[in-house]
Amino acid sequence: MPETNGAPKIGVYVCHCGVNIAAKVNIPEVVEFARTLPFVTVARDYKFMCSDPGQELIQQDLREGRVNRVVVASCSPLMHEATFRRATAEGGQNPFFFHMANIREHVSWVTADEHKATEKAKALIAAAVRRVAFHEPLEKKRVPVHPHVLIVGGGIAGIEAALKIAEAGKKVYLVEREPTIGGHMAQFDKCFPTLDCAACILTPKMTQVRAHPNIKLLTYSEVESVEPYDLRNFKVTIRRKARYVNEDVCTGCGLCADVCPVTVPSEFDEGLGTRKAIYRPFPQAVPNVFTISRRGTPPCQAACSIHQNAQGYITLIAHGKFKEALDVILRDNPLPSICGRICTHPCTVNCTRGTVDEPLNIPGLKRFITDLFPDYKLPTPTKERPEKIAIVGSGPAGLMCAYELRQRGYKPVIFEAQPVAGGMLSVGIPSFRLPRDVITKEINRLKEIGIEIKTNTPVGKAITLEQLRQQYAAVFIAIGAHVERKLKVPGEDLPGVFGGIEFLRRVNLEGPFNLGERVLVIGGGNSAVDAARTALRCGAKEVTMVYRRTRAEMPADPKEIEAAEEEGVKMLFLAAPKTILGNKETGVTALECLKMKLGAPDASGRPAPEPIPGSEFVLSCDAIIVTIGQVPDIASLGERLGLETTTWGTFKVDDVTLETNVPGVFAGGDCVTGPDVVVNAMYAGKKAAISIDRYLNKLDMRAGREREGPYRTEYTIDTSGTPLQKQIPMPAIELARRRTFEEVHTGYTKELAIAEAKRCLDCGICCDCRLCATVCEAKAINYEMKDEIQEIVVGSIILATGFKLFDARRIPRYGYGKYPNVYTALEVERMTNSAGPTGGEIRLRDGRKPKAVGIIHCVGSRDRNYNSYCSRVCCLYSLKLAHLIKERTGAEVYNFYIDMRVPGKAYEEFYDRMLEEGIHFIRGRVAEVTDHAMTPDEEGKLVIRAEDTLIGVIRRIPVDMVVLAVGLEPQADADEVRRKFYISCGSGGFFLERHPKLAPVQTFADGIFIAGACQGPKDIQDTVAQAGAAAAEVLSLIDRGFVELEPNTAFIQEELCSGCKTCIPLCPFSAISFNSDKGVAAINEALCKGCGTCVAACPSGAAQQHLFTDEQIYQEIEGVLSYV
Amino acid sequence: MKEWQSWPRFRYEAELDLRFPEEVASMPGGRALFACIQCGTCSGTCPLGTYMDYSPRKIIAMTRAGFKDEVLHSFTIWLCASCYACAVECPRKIKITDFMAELKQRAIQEGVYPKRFPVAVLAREFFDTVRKRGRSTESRLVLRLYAKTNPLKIFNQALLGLKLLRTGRFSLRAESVKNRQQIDQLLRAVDAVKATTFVDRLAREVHRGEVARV
Amino acid sequence: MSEQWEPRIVAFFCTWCTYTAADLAGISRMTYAPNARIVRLMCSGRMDPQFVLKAFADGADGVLIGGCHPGDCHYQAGNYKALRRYTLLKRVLTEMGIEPERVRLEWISASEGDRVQKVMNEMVEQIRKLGPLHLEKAPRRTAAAQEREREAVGVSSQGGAR
Amino acid sequence: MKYLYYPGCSLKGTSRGYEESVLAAFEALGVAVDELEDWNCCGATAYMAVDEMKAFALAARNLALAELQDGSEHPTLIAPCSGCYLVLSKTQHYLQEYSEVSRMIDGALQAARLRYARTVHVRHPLDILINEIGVQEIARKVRQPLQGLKVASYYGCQIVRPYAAFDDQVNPKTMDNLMQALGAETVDWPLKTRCCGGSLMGTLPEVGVPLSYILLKEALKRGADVVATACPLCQFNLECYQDKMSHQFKERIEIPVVYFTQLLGLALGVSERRLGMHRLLVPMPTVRGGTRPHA
Repeated sequence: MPETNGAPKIGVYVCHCGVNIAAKVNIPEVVEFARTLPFVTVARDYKFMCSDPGQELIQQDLREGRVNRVVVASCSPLMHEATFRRATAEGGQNPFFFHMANIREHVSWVTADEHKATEKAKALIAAAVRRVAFHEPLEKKRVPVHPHVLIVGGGIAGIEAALKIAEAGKKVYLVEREPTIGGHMAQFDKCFPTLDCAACILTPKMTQVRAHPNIKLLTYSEVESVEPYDLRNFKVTIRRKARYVNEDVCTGCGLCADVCPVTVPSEFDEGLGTRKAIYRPFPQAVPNVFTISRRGTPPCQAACSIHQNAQGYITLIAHGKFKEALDVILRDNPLPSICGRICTHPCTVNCTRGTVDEPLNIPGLKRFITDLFPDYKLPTPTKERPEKIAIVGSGPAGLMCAYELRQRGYKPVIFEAQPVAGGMLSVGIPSFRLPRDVITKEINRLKEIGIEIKTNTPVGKAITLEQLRQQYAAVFIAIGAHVERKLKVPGEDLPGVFGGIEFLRRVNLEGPFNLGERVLVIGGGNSAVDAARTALRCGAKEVTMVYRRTRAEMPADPKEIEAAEEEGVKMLFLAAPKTILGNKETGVTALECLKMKLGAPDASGRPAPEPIPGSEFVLSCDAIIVTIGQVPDIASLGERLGLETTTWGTFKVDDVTLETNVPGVFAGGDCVTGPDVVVNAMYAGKKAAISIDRYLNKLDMRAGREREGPYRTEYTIDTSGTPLQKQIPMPAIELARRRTFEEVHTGYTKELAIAEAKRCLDCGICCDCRLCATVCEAKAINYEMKDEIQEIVVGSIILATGFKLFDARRIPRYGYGKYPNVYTALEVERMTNSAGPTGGEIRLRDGRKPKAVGIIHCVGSRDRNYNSYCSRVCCLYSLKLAHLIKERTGAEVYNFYIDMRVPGKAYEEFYDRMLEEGIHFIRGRVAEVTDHAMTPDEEGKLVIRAEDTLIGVIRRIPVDMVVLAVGLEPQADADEVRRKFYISCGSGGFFLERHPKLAPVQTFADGIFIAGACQGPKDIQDTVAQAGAAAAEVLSLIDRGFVELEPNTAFIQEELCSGCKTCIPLCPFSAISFNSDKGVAAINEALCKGCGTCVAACPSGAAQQHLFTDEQIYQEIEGVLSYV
Repeated sequence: MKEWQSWPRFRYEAELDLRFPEEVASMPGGRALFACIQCGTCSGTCPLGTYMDYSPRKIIAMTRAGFKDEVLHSFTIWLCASCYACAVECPRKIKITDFMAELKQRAIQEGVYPKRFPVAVLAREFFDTVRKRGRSTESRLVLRLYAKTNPLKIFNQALLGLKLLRTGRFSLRAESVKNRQQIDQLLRAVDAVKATTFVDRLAREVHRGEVARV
Repeated sequence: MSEQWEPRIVAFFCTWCTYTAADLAGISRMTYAPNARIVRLMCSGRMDPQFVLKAFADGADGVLIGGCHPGDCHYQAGNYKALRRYTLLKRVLTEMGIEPERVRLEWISASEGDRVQKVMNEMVEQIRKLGPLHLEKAPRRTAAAQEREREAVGVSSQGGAR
Repeated sequence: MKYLYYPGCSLKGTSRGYEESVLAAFEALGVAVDELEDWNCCGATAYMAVDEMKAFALAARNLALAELQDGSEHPTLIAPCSGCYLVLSKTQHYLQEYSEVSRMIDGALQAARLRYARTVHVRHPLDILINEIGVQEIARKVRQPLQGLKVASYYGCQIVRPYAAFDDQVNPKTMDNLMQALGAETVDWPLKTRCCGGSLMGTLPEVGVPLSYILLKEALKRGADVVATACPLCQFNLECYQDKMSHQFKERIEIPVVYFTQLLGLALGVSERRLGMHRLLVPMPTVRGGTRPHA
């Protein structure tokens, strides 16, 4: 039984609200009706109940005991509930013995019929009367307001509010996502209507913000989350994005930007100018420090198994910084002149440019650098360690491992069975692709930094694995895969049948020999292509490759296949060898083949070739080279320490560490993976070196190694509008000369290399060349910087996140993005600025001065296809630009408007002035901007077509420049942001204020305020005024020090609770716990926010909500339905 | 050119039909008419705007104001080629093309279409053929159009006709659906529901040969 | 039913979104059918299915429930809870022989005054189509309810204070 | 995927070449199409002007027949004529949007013992080519690339406005992409969706002829060798009145105006005869055998 204040004596007070209610609702009838309701002792009406005399009516009735509960039928409770509760309290009753019936917003303003409005009002009053009889006295809880303030957005609104609050002695955090504060206003040249310089009035405020002891400025930062700290205050998590420049150390000298090779369009100059990857948006930026734009590892580098920084050296080549490019290359790769020639270049395969026209020739550029500096040196180790490490095999895996270990100070020793080092590089790749001296030089460089290579030293014969394991700190086995796979067809052992690798090894080590006139090469891989091209160079007249699938399935590099065909190699697809014909004396004479067809995909994902029965045919030939794959020669190692192998005849190793089942023994490269490409062997060598280093230092070998191999970049690049320019072919010797072992490609010249490098799209923006770090005297640059998370507690938040401009590309009729001389207003604004991209000159793209300019109003505004609202500032800024254009160029300026909207102090006068300056005003929305000329004087111009609605004719006006007065839109992430801050967006997508007139900077979330254009389009004047208003709201909150909370929390009637726990998981604020002593649920009122979800779910009715008990709502339902 | 004296000095409100805008707006989606802000995009976009006596913008303004006579007598509505350029550009999403079609229908209903304007004749000839046969045959349609408007014009186009005949593009065989009865049932049903009589009036006029009088 | 039958609708609106939207509809003077009576709740999560049954029992022909859009709930997820109960409720109503179309759940944000207008009008049309709700035992106002009411305020049926 | 094909009256008359080339090109691409049985006039723009509701009824009969004939869940009806495409699409739209139209048409259909369940998807051949078959697939099947041919792609008004969703309404690109896939060059021509004059050419030639003239003059100025169209009326207006334009504007206007499907067929290696090329009044210079127009 609720505590009551005696038998209910209810007073009903019906408000006329002037005529707002009285004009629709028959008030005397309603009052008469109210008198008939149970417990109603008094029913009155008054013109304005919210006025002092109105409130006095209530208080008097209360004081004089006529009434002990109050119902006011007037406007929305969201408007005046607080007012009348206060009146009830002042009349001597608990303020919650009050209820309101909303007969204005919900009745008189929305109902056409007077009778029906009156009936509806009666129903709502009846409900309120029944409900208030069940009200109980409640106490409001006070919660302290934390005195710190968060302001989000550092435009003029945020700056103004921050300064106001800081001046009052309160602590402010100002968070801005860009590297500087200033917002859009910093981009403006002049401000209407006074035409004063924007920078002159803004920059002093910006520096004040920086200098103010009460303002903590967090630029390049974003609010990650806002959570309740307690019932009223907020815990805010802020991400401080890594700017890769230490803000406290950077002096803003700008030397870094001078050397930075990456140029990108400047956001601050709206893309009309450029900036560097390390940049400061504009010279007066606050804080005056630099930031590096890093989008992340570019796709080329990510795809590379050893993560060679391709974008870095490409960018440097494009700028002619060749020596620096070499340094970048050598950072990751000790074999660049080899990779530059024969790498299968996953970088190029994944190059973003490939989606536009053709990818860059990345290895070709690397080769260019290594050719340019034939005597470059590898970096020498900076420390020495005593441990010696044995490496079996001197192929790319072994060499890479040795290099990586040497750089860490170890002393690697390589054991090589062959007379030359290099493994498959030396024996398996023909010299016309990879000249021998290139390999020799690379190996000598490795020797120079202290790597020992013992050739002619087969492990298993000259020394055993066991001995290596005992004598060395660790062992890395990288013996490659050199044993030829057999066709397993009759006649394979006839003279004149060669294994591909056997053939290549013989030519490489002993020189070319005669094979006969007609040679067949069986297989479709890179080695098969190499063998075919080598066979040609051995004097064969006709070389045919026989492959059992089709060109599309050939694993060889398409460029290599193309080169082979160019040289005269023939291709025979869908044919598989059946029998090799010939005898011991004649040797091989012919090959019998079967025709194949493609079937369902096999395990490799390629269609499986299926033989066509009875389709045999014979190819005559003098020699056959079988190149269908290789396996490791594990047997050559002799005893194997019990190393485990797979059914494929390869070593079994741990995928992450490359360690074998024997501790301290690692294996990698082709002997683990089967035949694979060079860069993957190098990757294995590097991986093994990292593992060995960790093994010897007794560190976790597995931790943090996810990104060692190739991966795909997460981001995508917008390549739209990139002009097409195909890959520059690398010069090669003429075809006729391709019968010797002379290297086919001669490499790029400087000019060609620069031109090719300039095709790079700068995917990662910063190319990680690190030149900036070399010039920074303050040592402010830190590439390892990571985003930081900071948590703060605040009591109030002001959102001043501003706007974004309408994207004019969305209206193709206006030709933005198609015709170069169609500009947005902000672009022209930047041009008019003397610090802007044109130094204050208004110029067409080709540098000419415009003679006629058309300004099109309402672009994207007042248009139901885009934004139906008026953007409010465009008319005025168009007038301003019209004036500036006319002043600077003397051009005829035409304004095309729908309606001129210039309300505001001194705005109409500004319009008058423009009219008098002779600017043309044409009332009519532009239909089209076109380069379709219909008369000679329209040739070469942009023609604006519009109806001049005041004259009533359709006009075609040729102009040189079109300026689009684009409207203002909510920020792209406005919806995400407003969710984060628990507020709403209005119909245009701007943040919604609590009341359009009376609470323009408040929101429905307590303690969160909005200011400036994030609330709706507005000019600087109104923005500053709102910022002040928001600051005042915040200060009044802080100075009062507390807020009172609506006592609508939930509570448990313990005697009814069955302990079913249904409510506990429903509470979003974890306010409900289970009291196991009593076996009932318990609600922590300090956490309850009063949604009532638990109440609705409680099966026994034990959970109830103050102000919204089941009974109160039942009464309200009965009330609205029982009468009328 | 009209004599200047004949220009009316005032348009008296009493001469206007204030129900007209509401009637026109009763077409599907027609309420958008009242959203017009007279920006002139439609007129500027219209490829035929320069040939019109009133621009599409004016037609909308005049409809809203109740200038029924002027609107229904205007050439503008007959010049609309239904290219929909205005409709997709209209910032108020007014279906201007459909609005013009509505005005054409009303003009025919009121019998105020310009008699020498073959646009209306073509529409009606077309209507007639399809009603009877379910399909139209362009060649016959064209011949009937000329026969009913300006028989002499045929000679202007004789050469073109010959060329078309030679290339097999001018077949005089009348196309028809098989199930003519179904077409009849279908169109009758619309008539029955719609309970509009203008089609009959039209049929009568065609019958009386009124349209042939140029 | 008399020929002047008008659908009677009870609308339960959450205070943060839909109730505010209804206020906005008023401020914007959007007229709509007057049949619905709005009961304000803090959250659509407070919506107890019993309220709906109670409304039908007391003579409502339709019930409208309004909450914030998914993801917008002032209390994080009350509207999802409402949705879950609503789905169940419709099943229960079907079993009771009440057309489930008599209940409608709508997400209307604080800025969508026009949606309030549209939904209110649609709802009235919908109920008009369905006709009045005839519950076999649908007492306008039960004696028990009257008794309960008096007891709760501490007044006996004889009218004297307890 | 099998498609239903709605020819419409024009494709059986003045624009027989369009029908011939659509069918031949689809066949060359291995796409099966069946003509809608006993189709009737779509309702046409001219009919709309006299009685919109009857136009909807006529269109709805075709849609209902399509459901009957196809039987699949969502029959696709290909309408090559812009006018038919527009009217059929518009009918779909009105049946969805406006209940009064929907009610009336259902009633009329019922009287004719028909029923339409709103399942048909009306599409233009260009839409099918680009979005179903794909330019890459088409490029792969090209046997005679239109090397060196400069095409002005003319979309006209009604295939991109206002109900089509397969391309931009102001600056469509699908036909240009198709032409490029065939090896042709496309000219940048700002008038590609501007009205050719439509039926005004017949009724008010003093208005129609200048409209078509503006289009062709600009196409010639921008170096086009040929105009590709997707509409019977556009093709007729732009081709058949060239003599008249030349006479009226004292300027030689001569440029072949073909259906885009004719160019597609040529590139796919279909014979000129099967594509109806012999029906052109302004013949197309041969692109076969290395002879290039204007070369």
